[in-house]
Amino acid sequence: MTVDRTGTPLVEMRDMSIAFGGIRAVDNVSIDLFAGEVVGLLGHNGAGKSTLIKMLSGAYAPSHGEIFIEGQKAEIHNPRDARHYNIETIYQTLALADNLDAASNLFLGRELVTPLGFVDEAAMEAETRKIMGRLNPNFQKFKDPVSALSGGQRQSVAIARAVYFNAKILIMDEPTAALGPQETEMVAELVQELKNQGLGIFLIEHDIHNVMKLCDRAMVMKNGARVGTVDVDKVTDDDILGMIIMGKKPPSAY
Amino acid sequence: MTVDRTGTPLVEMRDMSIAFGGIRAVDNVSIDLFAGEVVGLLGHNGAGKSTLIKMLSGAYAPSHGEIFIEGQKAEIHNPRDARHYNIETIYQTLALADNLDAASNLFLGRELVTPLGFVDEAAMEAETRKIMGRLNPNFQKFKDPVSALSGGQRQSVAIARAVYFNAKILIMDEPTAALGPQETEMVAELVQELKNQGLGIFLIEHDIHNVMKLCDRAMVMKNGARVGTVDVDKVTDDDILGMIIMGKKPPSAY
Amino acid sequence: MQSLELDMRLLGMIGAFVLIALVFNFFTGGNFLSPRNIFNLTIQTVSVAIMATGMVFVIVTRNIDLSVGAVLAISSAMMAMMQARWMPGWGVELGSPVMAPVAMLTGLIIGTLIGAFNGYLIGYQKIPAFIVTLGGFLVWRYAGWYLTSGQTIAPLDGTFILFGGAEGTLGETLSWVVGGLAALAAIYGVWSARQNRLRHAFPVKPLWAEFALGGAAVATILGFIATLNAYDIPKGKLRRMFEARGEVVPDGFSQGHGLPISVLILIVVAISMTVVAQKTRLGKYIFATGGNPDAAELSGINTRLLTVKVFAIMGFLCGLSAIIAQARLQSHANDIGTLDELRVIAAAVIGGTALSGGAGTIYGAILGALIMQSLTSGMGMVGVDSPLQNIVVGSVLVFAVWIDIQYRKRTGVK
Amino acid sequence: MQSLELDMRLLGMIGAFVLIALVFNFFTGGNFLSPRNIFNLTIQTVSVAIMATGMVFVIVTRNIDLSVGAVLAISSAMMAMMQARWMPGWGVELGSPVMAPVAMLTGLIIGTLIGAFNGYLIGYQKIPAFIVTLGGFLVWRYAGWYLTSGQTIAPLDGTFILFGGAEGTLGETLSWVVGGLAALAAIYGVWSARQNRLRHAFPVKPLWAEFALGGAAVATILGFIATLNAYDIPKGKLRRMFEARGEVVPDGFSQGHGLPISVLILIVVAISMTVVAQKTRLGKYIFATGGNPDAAELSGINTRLLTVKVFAIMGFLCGLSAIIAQARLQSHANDIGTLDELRVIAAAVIGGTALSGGAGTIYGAILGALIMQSLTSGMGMVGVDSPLQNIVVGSVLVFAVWIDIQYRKRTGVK
Amino acid sequence: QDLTVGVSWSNFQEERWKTDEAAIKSALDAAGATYVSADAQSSSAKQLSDIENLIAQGVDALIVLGQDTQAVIPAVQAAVDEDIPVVAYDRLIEDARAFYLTFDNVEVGRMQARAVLEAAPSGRYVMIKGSPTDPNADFLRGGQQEVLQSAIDAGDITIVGEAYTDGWLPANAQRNMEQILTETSNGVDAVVASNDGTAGGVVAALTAQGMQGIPVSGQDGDHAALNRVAAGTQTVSVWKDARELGKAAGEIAVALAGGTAPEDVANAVKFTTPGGNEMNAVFLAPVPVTAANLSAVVDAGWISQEALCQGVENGPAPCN
Ligand SMILES: Nc1ncnc2c1ncn2[C@@H]1O[C@H](COP(=O)(O)OP(=O)(O)OP(=O)(O)O)[C@@H](O)[C@H]1O
Ligand SMILES: Nc1ncnc2c1ncn2[C@@H]1O[C@H](COP(=O)(O)OP(=O)(O)OP(=O)(O)O)[C@@H](O)[C@H]1O
Ligand SMILES: O[C@@H]1[C@@H](O)[C@H](O)OC[C@H]1O
Ligand SMILES: [Mg+2]
Ligand SMILES: [Mg+2]
Repeated sequence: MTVDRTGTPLVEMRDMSIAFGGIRAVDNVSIDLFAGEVVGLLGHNGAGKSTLIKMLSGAYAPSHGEIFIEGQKAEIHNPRDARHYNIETIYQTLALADNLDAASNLFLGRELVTPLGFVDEAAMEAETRKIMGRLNPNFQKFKDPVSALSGGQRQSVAIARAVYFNAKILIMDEPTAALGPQETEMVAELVQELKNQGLGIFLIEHDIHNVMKLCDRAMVMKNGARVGTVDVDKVTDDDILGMIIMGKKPPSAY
Repeated sequence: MTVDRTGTPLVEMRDMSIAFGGIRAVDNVSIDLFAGEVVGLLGHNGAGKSTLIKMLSGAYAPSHGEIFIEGQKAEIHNPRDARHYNIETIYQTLALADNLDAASNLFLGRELVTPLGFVDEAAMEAETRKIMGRLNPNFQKFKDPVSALSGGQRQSVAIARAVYFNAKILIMDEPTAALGPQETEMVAELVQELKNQGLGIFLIEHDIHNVMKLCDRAMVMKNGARVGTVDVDKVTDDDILGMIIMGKKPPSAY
Repeated sequence: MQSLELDMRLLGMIGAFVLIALVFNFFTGGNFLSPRNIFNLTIQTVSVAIMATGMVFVIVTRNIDLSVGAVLAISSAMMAMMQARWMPGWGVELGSPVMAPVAMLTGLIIGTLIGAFNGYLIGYQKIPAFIVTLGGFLVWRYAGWYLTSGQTIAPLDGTFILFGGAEGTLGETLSWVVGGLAALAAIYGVWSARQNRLRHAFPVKPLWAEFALGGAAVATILGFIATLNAYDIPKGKLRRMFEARGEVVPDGFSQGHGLPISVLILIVVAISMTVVAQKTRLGKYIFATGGNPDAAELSGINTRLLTVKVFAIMGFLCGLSAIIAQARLQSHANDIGTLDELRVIAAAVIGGTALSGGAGTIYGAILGALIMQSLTSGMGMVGVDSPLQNIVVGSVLVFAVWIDIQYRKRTGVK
Repeated sequence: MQSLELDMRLLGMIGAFVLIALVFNFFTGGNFLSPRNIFNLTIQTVSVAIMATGMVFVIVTRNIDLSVGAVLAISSAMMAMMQARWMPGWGVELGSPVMAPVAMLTGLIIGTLIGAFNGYLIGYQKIPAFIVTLGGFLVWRYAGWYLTSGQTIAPLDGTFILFGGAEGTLGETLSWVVGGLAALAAIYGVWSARQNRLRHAFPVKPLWAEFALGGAAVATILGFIATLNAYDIPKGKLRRMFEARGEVVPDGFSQGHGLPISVLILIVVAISMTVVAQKTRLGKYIFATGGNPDAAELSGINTRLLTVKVFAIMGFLCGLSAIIAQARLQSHANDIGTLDELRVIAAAVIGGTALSGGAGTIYGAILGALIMQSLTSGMGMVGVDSPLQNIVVGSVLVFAVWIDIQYRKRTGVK
Repeated sequence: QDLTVGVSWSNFQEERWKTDEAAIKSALDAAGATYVSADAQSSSAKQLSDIENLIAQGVDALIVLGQDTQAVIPAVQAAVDEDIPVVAYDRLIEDARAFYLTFDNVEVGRMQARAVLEAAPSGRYVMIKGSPTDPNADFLRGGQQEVLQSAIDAGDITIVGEAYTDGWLPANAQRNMEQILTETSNGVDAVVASNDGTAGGVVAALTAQGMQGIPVSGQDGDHAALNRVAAGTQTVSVWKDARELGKAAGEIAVALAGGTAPEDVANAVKFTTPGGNEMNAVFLAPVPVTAANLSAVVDAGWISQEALCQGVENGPAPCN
């Protein structure tokens, strides 16, 4: 299935820059994303991938650059603003409240309430059981704080939180880093499904196999700057590795 | 190169068990490790891999079970004891002091000192630059606290800390989860090199390719219990996946 | 035992408390657990306990409030000035039915405003809570001093004084009514929680366990009411009460105190704050922010505004405590609430609130306040030399918490 | 500016301090920055500042110590009893050369032991520091009360009193010698740090920047000495000093105070604690434990023992402060050190120590103590009365920290 | 029968209360009564709880050192409801049902000022007041003003500095004095300090300027202060013989508990309070102790001669 890139992009980030203590972590990077598309963000450790998407999710304020959502200039100053644009994020650090259980984390900021306005714990737990069943069939620790979960279990909770609500734009920062083979496979299927539903997805991923399998396009960054963007089906694994490691652009890149 | 498994094993963990709040996270698991060998620990998320190795590294006290190092019963009650047996660990959570810089974290607990007994910052920084050069060539943030590092950069620091000191037994809990392709490759080479130097290595890893490439044997866990152990060169990827996902032992497993 | 699914943390604390009470009861020849002393203990605990429930929220969000005693003092000063100076100046005299409500409202509003202001400085201006409230500690008490020109203000309005404790109790009959309603509410709570789990087909406790739990709650409530009713109003006071009505005390007449209004207020605060903590979004956000402020912010929680709310609640409760403390003292003195910051924080911490944030319970804080008050009053009753009392209180405090920690270590409860 | 690589955090605080000083100087018609008042300010700050350096370690490891005032009180009580009761009982009279050293040693040992005991309860028994030291707050002051039977103890040994401030100064010549040595040490420090970086071929600052830094340090040191020397010993005191030697003051004779011994002690403490913090393993472990206690433990640091050490240091410094506070008051009174816990913690927090642990500096805490002392003394000089003083001090405190925060926000310094 | 007398202390901060306590205890011992007590740690709220607890213990009479004249009234009420007599000890309680036993604080203030004025009939005065939250501080200050007023009006003396002392803490008094000395360039001729603790801080500040020896007042007869009087660095300590006060309190409490009517207590007089209440009261006479009558405190066994004269040579009698 090919992506229709004729209309306005779902997201367009233009000339984004940000510096920490004088050093440019992201340096004048532009990228766009269409509905029903998965765009991979690649690069060495510290290349600036997470920093770039955090500007879209409202976690960081860019020192320079503009974001357009469906052609409209978007004002994203904090994570609440991002949520209004239906942007959901799986952060690399997961961003879980360690002292709360899976259900509370999943619904954090968007709790289900009873008609009287009280938090409906039972309903939240029931929903959590449903979605976790799809992501991680071995998961049973619904009553424990997430600090008592294994690394992969925690990551499943973070993924569940991002995909449960009806996002239009999904940002996934190394979502399968801590997952087992089966769990990774389930997330891959989920990505495919969400893409078919018309979501736009930014996927940060180090595993070239996964990139080739899941992404339509891939952008490579190096030391904060954009190396180039490629259509994944027009290049080989080694082309992409060459971009990541040596910053060498294959001919089809733009 | 085949491993010599005729003598006493470097590490032997016998009938290890531990429970959290009544639930058995590790249930009667035994495993051994020989010098010059890499043993992979595999299993779904929450299978109990990290918990098992934390008993060896002194982070958790087993409720049952014994550990032998080079045939002698070892008393490991805390991480200091483990260090005395030259056991080094890369924890899944990295265990870095976020407020300190890379050098301070690398040498934490084993600082280099001047003849007067003062901490020798400059010497530590110099050593850190050396080892980081081997693990992560893009790394330059030597003066920042590690909280300002990217996920992969942090992982590199944790790896550097474990391999810098002359370990006999190395425990690596998903060491490359956050690493880029080049960085992952460098760690793979390092593992190979350490193995040749005669270290015994426990490697927790979800990526079957890496397991096949790096490990001599692999033990699979499921819900806290041991499924079986295999010689990696006697099985296929799918055999191992079957063990992880369905708990199905291939004929050669023991 | 397992199937009771009790809060084991609670058990450890109650255990420590019961131990302390029994030891004191032994050394005071039964005086400590007399209805009279239990009555005294509860009214002595109210003011600190009310503020301690608010301090739980403050500490859970990784903040601290050193200004509670000072905010209590200025709220109290405002209320006293209202009653003794300003309202009489506007023609409203002591005893007028509008006096007490207006005075109280003033105190509550002042407390809430100061709290919200603290919260603004902390949440939006990012000044550490320690500094902001240390400043408040210095500013507000002395602002109150200026307001009253350093004088002690009395007398207060008669209705107002009813909120102080012994002067305003519900009497036996009304107390039984309140107790009965509370017992019914407890039973309904247990039942509806069970229904809710059943509806989602979640595992539930065995029925006998539910009955045991509900039974224990009902017994505690009714036993408490019975105890308070068993403490008779002293003769001299009866005489005074009848005289006020122009009557004489009939021979052999006696009457129990019943539930003090101030204690009823504490109970209402405790229940409301527990509901907020466990059943509302605000409560969820408070605990999430305490557990991981960055994660809370990234989850779309407005942690700045949350800080304002938490401190406004704290301020409101200081105002409420001011009403009770002032009514109890039947006057406003400069030093009202002195050292309360320490007592309030200590109550929360003894009750298991972690200064590192993210964990704490309302009932724990109230139990903490009760333990501290029991220690001080109990020591006094045992008849130890006064300076020595402090030494013993300090030691027993550490010891009680140690017991609790040992208990939790043994039973593996966190 | 960039190439100076200055600690920008320090700049913000110094800025706030200078601002406060200039405002006071204006309102006191130049009195505030007179040599005399600068001398006063420094000796008034010493006792709290010494303890504040220890509190930095305590707070950095995510603990708190509410007992410092009480520990100071019992150390002081022991030292006073030594001088006034016990040693005379053993035949050692006031004025004997062994009296002061023995008394001081006693105070230091008691402080250290109590601190270590606190650390044991916190580190090994896992009782929260807040509870342990709240207990200590109640216990130790009253233990001291028992020791002295509640009496104020005076007079003290003459040598002992030299440690209080104005009574014991180095005089002009010796002060210049100390200042000169300090200046040389500063220059050596800058030079050797540069050499060390050059040896490892790390980037270094431009030479002019090194000169500027070294020059500023030398100017500050010598300027401070010059100021203290410029404050002449008052005539009456000169007369007394000469009389003690059986001489008469020559006509027109005048002499500067120079560096007080107590301030010298503070400087030595400040340097030692800074070295511990930055250059020793202990210091590294303190900060690592504060940053992530689990990581520190997993890295093989014995965090329990570390807690004992940190609190023992705190206790030792309380003992040291007790010497200076008692010598300054020239007597031991029950209430010595009252409220010091608040001042000491406040000094550390104003100085940038984070209550959440892991961050803090020694010089910051000393600056914090100096800012607080300047506020109170300055207010007194301007002639504001105590209740209003508290209000202004509270407000300015919050304001000063706000300025610092704004400055850091603007300059992007953490 | 077995009488129990409860004593509620406001705090134990000043040295004197220890002596008061011992005196009350021995008076009660002599009468075969039991002593129980509580320390309110300077909190009027805690004092109220303390008194409730003492009543719950079944005391027969109460002696109350009030932290606050008004705030203890509910406690008096509670006692009266139980028919328990209350002795207002040292500090006034604005309630006609209490029995008032004290040294008059305004008079103490007068004595302090009188002694200083005698030593320095003219010059620049500094007033070091007590804690702003202790009403006694203003009573003392009022008494001092009464005595100084005419000299102020005549222009003989000027007040060049005045400061409250937070919490009566000597360290605060010392700092305030230092600031005033700096502010006035040592232009101070006499200091009226409100108690011996604050006087100690003042003298330490004066000593640093070589100005020790100028007139300084105090009260309480603290041993350290009497030693300063002997050494000539303090002019007067108004001595409120706490042993007398304590003894009287014990005896009066026992008498009242035994049914003696308040009017019938020995030496009882009627006293009208500033608040307009008529109380039964016993007043003891404070004694200003100066160099001239130092021997009195030794003769009375208040302090030993060695303690009084420690470090003093060629002082006034008995230190010569
Ligand atoms: N401190 C703890 N308290 C309670 N339960 C825990 C704790 N640590 C681990 N567990 C539980 O023990 C089980 C095993 O966890 P462990 O971390 O060993 O899994 P793992 O095999 O390493 O998984 P992953 O691949 O996700 O890292 C999990 O169910 C986890 O929830
Ligand atoms: N909060 C921060 N403060 C200072 N520097 C930061 C901060 N966050 C990131 N950086 C720096 O910015 C650069 C980019 O970091 P970023 O996390 O975006 O890398 P990344 O591409 O996501 O790497 P990884 O693959 O390791 O996750 C790094 O050099 C990092 O050290
Ligand atoms: O005796 C004094 C007492 O009257 C006052 O209230 O408090 C201070 C004491 O010194
Ligand atoms: Mg990243
Ligand atoms: Mg794991």
